[in-house]
Amino acid sequence: MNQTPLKLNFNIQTEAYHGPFELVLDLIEARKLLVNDLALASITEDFISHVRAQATFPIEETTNFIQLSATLLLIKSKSLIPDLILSEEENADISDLKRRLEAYEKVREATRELARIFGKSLMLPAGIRAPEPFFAPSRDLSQDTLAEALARVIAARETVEELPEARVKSLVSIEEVMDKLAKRVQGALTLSFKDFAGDKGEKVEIIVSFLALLELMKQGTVAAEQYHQHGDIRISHTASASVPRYG
Amino acid sequence: MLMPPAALEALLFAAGEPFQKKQLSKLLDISLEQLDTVIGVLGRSLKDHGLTLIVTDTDVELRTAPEASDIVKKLHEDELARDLGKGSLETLAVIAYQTGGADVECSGTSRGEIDWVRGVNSSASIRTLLLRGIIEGREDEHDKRRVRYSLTTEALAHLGITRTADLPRFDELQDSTRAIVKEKEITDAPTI
Amino acid sequence: MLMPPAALEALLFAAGEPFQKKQLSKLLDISLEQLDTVIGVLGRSLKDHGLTLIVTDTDVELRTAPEASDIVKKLHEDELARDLGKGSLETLAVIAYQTGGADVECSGTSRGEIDWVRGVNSSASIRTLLLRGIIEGREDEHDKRRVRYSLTTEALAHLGITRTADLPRFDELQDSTRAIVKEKEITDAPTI
Repeated sequence: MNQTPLKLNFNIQTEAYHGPFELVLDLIEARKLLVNDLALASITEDFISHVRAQATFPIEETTNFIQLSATLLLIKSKSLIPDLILSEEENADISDLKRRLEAYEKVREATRELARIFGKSLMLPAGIRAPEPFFAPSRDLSQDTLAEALARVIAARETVEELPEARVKSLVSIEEVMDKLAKRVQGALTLSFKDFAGDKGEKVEIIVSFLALLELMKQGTVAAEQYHQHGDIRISHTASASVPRYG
Repeated sequence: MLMPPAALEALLFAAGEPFQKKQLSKLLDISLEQLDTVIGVLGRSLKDHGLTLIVTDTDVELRTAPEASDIVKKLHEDELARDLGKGSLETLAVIAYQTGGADVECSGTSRGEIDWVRGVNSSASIRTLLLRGIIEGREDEHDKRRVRYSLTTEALAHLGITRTADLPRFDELQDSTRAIVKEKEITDAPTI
Repeated sequence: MLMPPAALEALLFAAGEPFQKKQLSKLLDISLEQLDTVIGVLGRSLKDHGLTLIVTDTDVELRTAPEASDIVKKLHEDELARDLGKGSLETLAVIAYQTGGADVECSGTSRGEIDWVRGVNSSASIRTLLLRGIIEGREDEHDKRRVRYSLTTEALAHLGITRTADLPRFDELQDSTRAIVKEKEITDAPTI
């Protein structure tokens, strides 16, 4: 992903830009999966590594990515520990995310359709005949209406440019999100530990390595591996018993 | 005397830009329903001609037919359509596939709805589309502070189609998107 | 494929002014004799339509049909009697304040600058202002393809001023406008 920091808000999207939903869908499609809890859980690590590798997101976009990471981590945790009780708000976040991803899938298809036809068959308007100039002013044309009109335009621009600021408040670091989740998962794990006896022992192992993974990512070691966007998953829950390579 | 479809054709040609249906019905002294019929008749009579009608919810415009694209491009080579960036195209798709249809209570798409489905801030893309005259914003009827965006005749002219219903896979891609957005309005969930 | 009469119609429509037959035969890749046949076919197909062909020895032009003259006249009267409205006033204001003042270095405002300041496409408004003789366009000295617009002397007289610098809050509003235009120069880069 080729992401350069840009000075101004309205320049964020370069051609190579990938939004958070796009990244999720790309990762899911690369695994030939459908959008569901399982698929979302399986791409969580990759998604987070990706976000961590991007040190230069514009601040507002970072918020979007981190919030999405948090929701993915919730889904992942829930898939590992079914006993983990999610709050109403967390459940709402998860179902909202799934609905949005479904909608976004359609938008992506619609975009491909439009890209296919946009600009291909131009339909031109009637040519402008050189006007025979004769002066026809109007009642609403005066010095004051002109000054008002321009002041209105300038004021409208200012409100547009102020808007994005309000959203940045919710900014948290991905480390905080992971910390919080690690504590929740550990808590749930202790509570329901007896459920994991016997044949479920394998699952405990998975969860433990998931926690280790969270820890590693926090320290930045995994992110240092620099994943290729469509590349192999080096850490998935089937392989997670082995510690990821780094160094 | 000139028949209404011919009068409509003359007016649209003389105006040389999108014409509001409301204003047309006044000038031609017919109701909006009658106007729709007249638009239909003129549209059909333009079959095999080099011109075509582009019709949106609010406007009608006479333009060269999509089949004439190659030949008229020779006239205006310098001002040919620049491609849209990915973000703008995606934003256009959200607006295009949610607009139109007979049963929409509120026509157009708000910025919040676009952001919701794209997962990113769309103000830059909306700005580009506005600057290029591909979308236009109108005040929401229910909430004056909110602006709803819809396609202009210019957008359809770039897509080579005469109405939004002719968008590729319109029913399939539109219905589902709309159903999802409706749901969203009910729950009105927070961002991401 | 488009039949030659339809292609001819599209070309004449998009040109908006008399078209040389010589040039047309080249564009359509047919002989002058063939062109005359094609013109005949198109002329007959326009019967009962609102448009008609005007043919001289050297030129062809697409025009509104003579039977439509009453309704087209009504349209123009309507257009001229109407208030300018929000969009055209804003466009005019940008031109008035951005142009002129102490440093005469900047003569006129380009369409791109108006679009940028307003955040929407201003072609329709510029067209209205031109048709009403309120602004006039002049070729940019540095870039021949670009047109710069300024107020006509009639418009200044109507406003009761001799130069735009006499407009209310001129310095303040000009500074803000020019600052916005500067922003454009900085960000005038890739399509979004």
